[in-house]
Amino acid sequence: MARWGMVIDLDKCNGCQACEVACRSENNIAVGGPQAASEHRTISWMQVRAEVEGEWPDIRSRFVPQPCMHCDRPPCTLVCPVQATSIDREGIVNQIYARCIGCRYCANACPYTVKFFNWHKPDHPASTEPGLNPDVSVRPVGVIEKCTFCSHRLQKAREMARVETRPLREQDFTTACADSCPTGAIVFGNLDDPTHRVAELSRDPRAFRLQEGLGTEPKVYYLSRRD
Amino acid sequence: MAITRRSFLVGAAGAGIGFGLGALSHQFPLASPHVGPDWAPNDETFVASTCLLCPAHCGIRVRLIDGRPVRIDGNPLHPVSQGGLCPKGRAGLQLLYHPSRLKGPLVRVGPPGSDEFKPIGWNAALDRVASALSSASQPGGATPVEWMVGDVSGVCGDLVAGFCGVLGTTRVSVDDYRDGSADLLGMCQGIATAPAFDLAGADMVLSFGAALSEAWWSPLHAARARDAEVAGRSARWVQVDTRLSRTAVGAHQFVAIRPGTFGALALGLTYVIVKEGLYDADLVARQVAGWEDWTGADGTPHVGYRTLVLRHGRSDEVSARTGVPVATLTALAKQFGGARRGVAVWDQGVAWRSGGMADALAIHALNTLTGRLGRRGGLLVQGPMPGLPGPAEQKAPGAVDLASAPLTATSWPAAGSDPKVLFLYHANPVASLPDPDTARQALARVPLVVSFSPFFDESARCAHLILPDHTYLERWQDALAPAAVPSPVWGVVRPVVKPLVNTRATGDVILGLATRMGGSAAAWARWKSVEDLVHERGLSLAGAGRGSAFVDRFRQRELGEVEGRGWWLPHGQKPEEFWQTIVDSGGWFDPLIDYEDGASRSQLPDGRVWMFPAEARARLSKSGRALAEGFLPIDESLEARDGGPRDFPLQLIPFRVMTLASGGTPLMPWLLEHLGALNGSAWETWIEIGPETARSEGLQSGQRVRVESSRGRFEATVRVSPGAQPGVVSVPYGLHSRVEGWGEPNGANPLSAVGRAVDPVSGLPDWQSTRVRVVRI
Amino acid sequence: MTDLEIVSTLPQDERVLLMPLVRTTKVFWRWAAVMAAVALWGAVAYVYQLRNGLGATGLNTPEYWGIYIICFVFFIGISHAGTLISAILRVANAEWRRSITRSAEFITVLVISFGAVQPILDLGRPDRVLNIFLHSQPFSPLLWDVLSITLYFTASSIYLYVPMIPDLARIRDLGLRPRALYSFVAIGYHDTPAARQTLERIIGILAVAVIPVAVSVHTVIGWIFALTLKPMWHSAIFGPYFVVGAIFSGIAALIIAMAILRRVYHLEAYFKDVHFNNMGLLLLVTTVLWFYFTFAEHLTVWYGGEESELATLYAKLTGAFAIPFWTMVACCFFIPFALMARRKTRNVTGCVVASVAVVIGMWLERFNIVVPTSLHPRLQAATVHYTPSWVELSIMAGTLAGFVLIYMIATKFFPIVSIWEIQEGRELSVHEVSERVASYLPDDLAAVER
Amino acid sequence: MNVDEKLGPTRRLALGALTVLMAVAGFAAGRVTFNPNGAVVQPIQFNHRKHVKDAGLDCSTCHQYYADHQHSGLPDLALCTGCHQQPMTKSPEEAKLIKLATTAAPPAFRKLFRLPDHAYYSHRRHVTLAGLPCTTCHGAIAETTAPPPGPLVQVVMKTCLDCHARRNVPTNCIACHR
Repeated sequence: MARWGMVIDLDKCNGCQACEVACRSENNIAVGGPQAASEHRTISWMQVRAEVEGEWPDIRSRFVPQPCMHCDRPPCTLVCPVQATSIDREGIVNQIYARCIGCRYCANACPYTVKFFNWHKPDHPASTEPGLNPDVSVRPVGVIEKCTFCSHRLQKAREMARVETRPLREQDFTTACADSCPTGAIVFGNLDDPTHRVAELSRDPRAFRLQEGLGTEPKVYYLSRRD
Repeated sequence: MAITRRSFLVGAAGAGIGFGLGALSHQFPLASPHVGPDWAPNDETFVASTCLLCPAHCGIRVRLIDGRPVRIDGNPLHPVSQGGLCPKGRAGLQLLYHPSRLKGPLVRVGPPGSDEFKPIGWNAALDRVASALSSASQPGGATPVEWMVGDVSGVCGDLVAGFCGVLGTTRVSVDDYRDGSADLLGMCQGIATAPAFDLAGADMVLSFGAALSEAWWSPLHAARARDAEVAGRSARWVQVDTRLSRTAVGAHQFVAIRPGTFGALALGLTYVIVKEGLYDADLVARQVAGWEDWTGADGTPHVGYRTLVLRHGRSDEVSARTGVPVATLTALAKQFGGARRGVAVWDQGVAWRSGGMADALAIHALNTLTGRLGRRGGLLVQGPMPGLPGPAEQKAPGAVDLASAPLTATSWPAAGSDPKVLFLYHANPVASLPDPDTARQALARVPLVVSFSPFFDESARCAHLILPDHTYLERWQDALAPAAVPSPVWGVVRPVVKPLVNTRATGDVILGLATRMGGSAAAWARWKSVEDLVHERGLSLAGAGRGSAFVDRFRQRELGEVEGRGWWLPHGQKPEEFWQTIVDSGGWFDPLIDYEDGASRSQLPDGRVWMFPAEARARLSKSGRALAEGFLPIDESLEARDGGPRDFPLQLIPFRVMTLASGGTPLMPWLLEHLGALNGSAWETWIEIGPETARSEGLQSGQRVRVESSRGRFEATVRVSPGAQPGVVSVPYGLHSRVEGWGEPNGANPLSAVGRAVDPVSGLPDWQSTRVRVVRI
Repeated sequence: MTDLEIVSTLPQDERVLLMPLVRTTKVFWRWAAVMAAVALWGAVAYVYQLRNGLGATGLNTPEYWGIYIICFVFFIGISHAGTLISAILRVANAEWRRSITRSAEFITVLVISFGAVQPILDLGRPDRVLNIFLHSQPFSPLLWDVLSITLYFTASSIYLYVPMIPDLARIRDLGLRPRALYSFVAIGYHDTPAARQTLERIIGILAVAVIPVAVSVHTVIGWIFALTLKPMWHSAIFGPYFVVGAIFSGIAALIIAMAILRRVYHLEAYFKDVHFNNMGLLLLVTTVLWFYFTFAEHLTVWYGGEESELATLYAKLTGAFAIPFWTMVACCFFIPFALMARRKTRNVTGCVVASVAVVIGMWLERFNIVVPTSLHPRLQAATVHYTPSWVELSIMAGTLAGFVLIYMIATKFFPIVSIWEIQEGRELSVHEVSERVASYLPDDLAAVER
Repeated sequence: MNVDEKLGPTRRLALGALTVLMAVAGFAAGRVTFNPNGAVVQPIQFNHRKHVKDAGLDCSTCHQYYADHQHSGLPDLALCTGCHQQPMTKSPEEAKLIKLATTAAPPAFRKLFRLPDHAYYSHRRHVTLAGLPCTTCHGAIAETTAPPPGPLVQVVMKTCLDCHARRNVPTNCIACHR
């Protein structure tokens, strides 16, 4: 059984935000616009956050791209009253938009602030509809949405592998952000398969996870020479 | 039970209310789930093309579902971008599907200043332009036709240039990204092109404010190079900058420096290198002129750069001027001097300033002194492209050269008589000039303004005719890699989707106009279409006997080795097959160029490289600025010029953001949602100030302010950032234009405070010498 | 004979206590109109929110919960006024309870429904609310909450209704209008000693049973917060803390209701100074308890010194939320403590002032629990603010007005003071109490030895 | 109020119940009448039985994508005219078809068995890989002589889950939800 995970090399990330835009394009994330931005309601499943330390001129900083951590012990799934979010056998924390009642309890329970709520009806102007990815549904108003590790790609890849009667290979399934990273900072794969790069990188001495002390066991690892 | 009148009425009322509620229930967005009305086979295909959203011209691979583009990825075969793509390239879809795209050509019906347009047929529109061009051309005199061009890449630039030749006009202004490096190379090395920094081959990159990760010539080239290993270890990148930019965050070391003192720092570094003897004295003696004192042909003694460095580059003085501690300065100089393959890089951040050319010369001298010219990991010159046939190939004497046309922002409208016809191609002067009213008035004076904008932008509103261009995803073109990339790359831009609306490629419009005008013009326009022209160029590459269609990286290395031994393997037997391979893979490139043959070091007659060459000295001494010993710039007090620190206590530094550079961004909401990675700004123009400045000026993050200079003002939102230098206001440039209809940013044009100042020495804009004050609104 | 004439001829207890059912003043209509208008406006605001999504609120990322959840916790807290207090007093045989239990129980039943509706107002998809039952997820505290509130509502309703039956039967027998209503709700009760005995036994069982249910309700609400990993929510103290806070605000709400009823229905003879004095003492005890819990909550956070917890704590103590925080401390502790600790100020006015302060303070307490923590997530710079929108404020005003309106209407149909219990008090209790008090006193040793 | 007096409690209750009933019926009627996704009306009264049972055509003749796509596909009228270029019968529907097919924008057949957007279903996975017969989800569509206004088999989530459980196929939310 696969355990999908991600490794993000912060020493390589230069904050270009290609992953954010690739994710928007892949997952039909609606444009919030200036109004939503001023109200802090922009939805972005992948967020490049900057950590700045020190004072001018002795200042340093790094970019931390943050998708959903897909915790092995996700605090969000436990609190959902309607099973709209759960962790599946391969470790992907999903969100079923048709089930969600929009109570936002999961968003509050998430220590990483990576669950997003559709405060308004997601706006996709009619002329942009042909550009929507048909593999991902357009969310209705009033539900939570989040990074799914591009699980629609997994569905297609697995189907393709079965059509070709072969096992699923490492390159068959990757996320849009990992695909798009120009510096190759984001690597995606099966953490339990020693032949996958993520498995090796997640054991790198530079590896750490966000808020490790909370015991959520995230499956997104970060690499950094800095502590 | 009998139905009484009462029970009937009550029941009917209940039913009526229920019916109403039931009907109304669909009005709420919470109604039943959306069901797709249709089915589609959802067939997935991929098409390779080239991104035209900035001069980097990265390879793209468009994912199509049933022929509709749904995602843009990088083309993994592209030799420069190697499958990478910046966020802007990915957002190109939004340009294609933008709800406010013009649906077809429009003609003005209302009076000037009004926005009243009505649709017009293509033929009628072209007839009108052709007849205006014919009647405007007067025998003997130059045709009073003017072009304003925002994108001169490839065949479209050549078509404009060629058409100008046909029309006999030289009035062309180009809104491009010149940073003065080509000028500098011409003076120092006799090479008429911008340098190609071999970042991937360098073990130390010392960047003087160059926005390598943001708005450099090819940010992807730089991004790949930063993580490349050189001689078994990763290269060291040092960013010297006036603010903690994204490039600075990504560099291994960030050196903070006061604005406008890059040249002084270069001088200081040279001083330490000379004192420590870390330069190649033998090489300098053989190849470099102007280093030691010398006597001119007329017998006048000249001070050499070495003497100047020793006199003016003392570490304590430089440290005091630049704000870089002596220890950092010394360590940096030792690292750079000791690096085997170090290279000093700069861009507009240095050049677009009064005195910028002298700074650039001082930085360039670092490369010269350490023998980095024409060496791997140093300063190369892009290998030559095989000659490409095209509309501009036979240049008439005195014909226009787009490469030397000045920047629109500073010199338009030109003094003198107004043209009779003005073409706006990828240009929006009303939004991009410091003063929109001047631009509007200038446009109003022209009898026929033709805009090729696919959007109803500020300048298109002032035009008489709008002949909307295709987006780059719908048309044919070709695109060369920028000069900053060492190897020549010819990318094919091809329609990945049939035009969505009734637009027409501007290249085809130009050919159509020339045909309509008849005579020599019609003879010049011998191609059926731009596609025909690109095809012809592709076929000529098949005959060049070198290079290859894009191939994967293993094959690239293999080809390089094969070609190195003098072999060339064409793709396919016939030129058409070769062309087809180029189209399918995305373009043509030549992996093997011999850079170390000396041609990229100097092409001057004496084969030497000049430090502070005579022409530069002459230009500097004529500039009227205070200079030390004839040409070394002295840090002028800007305060004195702008009324002193009392009125304008802060210095303004406009900077470029990857997604904002080169315009178009306001049309791509995906990018506006993620504008400032460092401070989370979105959808608005912001100013960055340090906590210290915020305290002294009484400002807080999120406040709206007006930034005022002696020349003008703009409005922005304050972002207090620890990465901003005390006393400096940094502002992103490029969010000034807007098109109504989908997500309108709260943008401002910082140029309105900068004005149209030009550095008299380089002719480049002076953006970094503006003093401002910040007023809360 | 009109209803008014019937009631006017009755003996004192029945005359005074049934008068509101038959005589309605202009002032009542005026207030009812105002409350109805506000409630209607709240309904309009909710329709607006339905059409526009929760974007009509001032909520954002990460401020996912705001006014609705604050009001939810607040209203459910107020609901502890009735059933819990009345049950405790009944179980403790506090004789002074007789005139106040009914009004308290009404508060419970009405406010709990207005409280329970708040999370539904807060849902992004209220049309899918039944999913909670169709696809329940047993680990979700929200599910426990729905269950315990439903149980509490049911129990409280029964607990309100059963002791009201003798009064309803009396009204039916008097023939007051609407007769159908009274004959329906009186379920054929006839006040015989046997019936009365059965009734009292049922009340006794209910009073004991309802106490753990009431405690569970607010414990679970506390757990909704405490079972997340959020700074200053993740705290073991939240269960008991919320229960104490609920009783605290409930007592305050009850005092206010008593004072208003006393004034508008001229019930000075039934809500006497001793009632206010006793309620004031209860308020004093809960004030001190509240302070103890609040202190314990904040001390542990400060002492633990965890980074994100401290950020939230200091936002409350000295930062952006200092004003609501210290207002809360003043309203919940200093004002009620100062007023209730002195016999002199433990009068009607003093109690009302203290109670109004406590109700405001307890609303602010819910605000201080929900908002500062939401705005200080573990990962993200805290530059976000929360300003409730007109929709949220309208709906809050609307629910409050709706509650007051329905309470007002309830006083027009049901006696707000238990008539039979008062009568029983007059007839039996004086004797019973003196016997009981005698049983507390030390026995005569000589008699025992002999 | 004399009427008040006349109505006994039973009748009053009956009246109330009637009103509620009428209101519920009215609500349902209102929802159905104004439903944006109403009954499916096809341009041609296509006779499945005649084509499948009598003419022996394979499903893939018209639903050409079912073997290797998500959707099974619907024929456009141009496909029909492949056989029906000239009238083969005297059927008025056929005449209508030939007339419609020659118009500038011929109308298309509409999807009858529709899934909401948030459900992912692949015919390839179910038909080709798992070998399900069409009738499992589409019922006796092949027996119909005219297009039904609604699906013959109501496929809801429970239908899918039950089928998966019967066949011992894992049920994973994101295998079908997207």
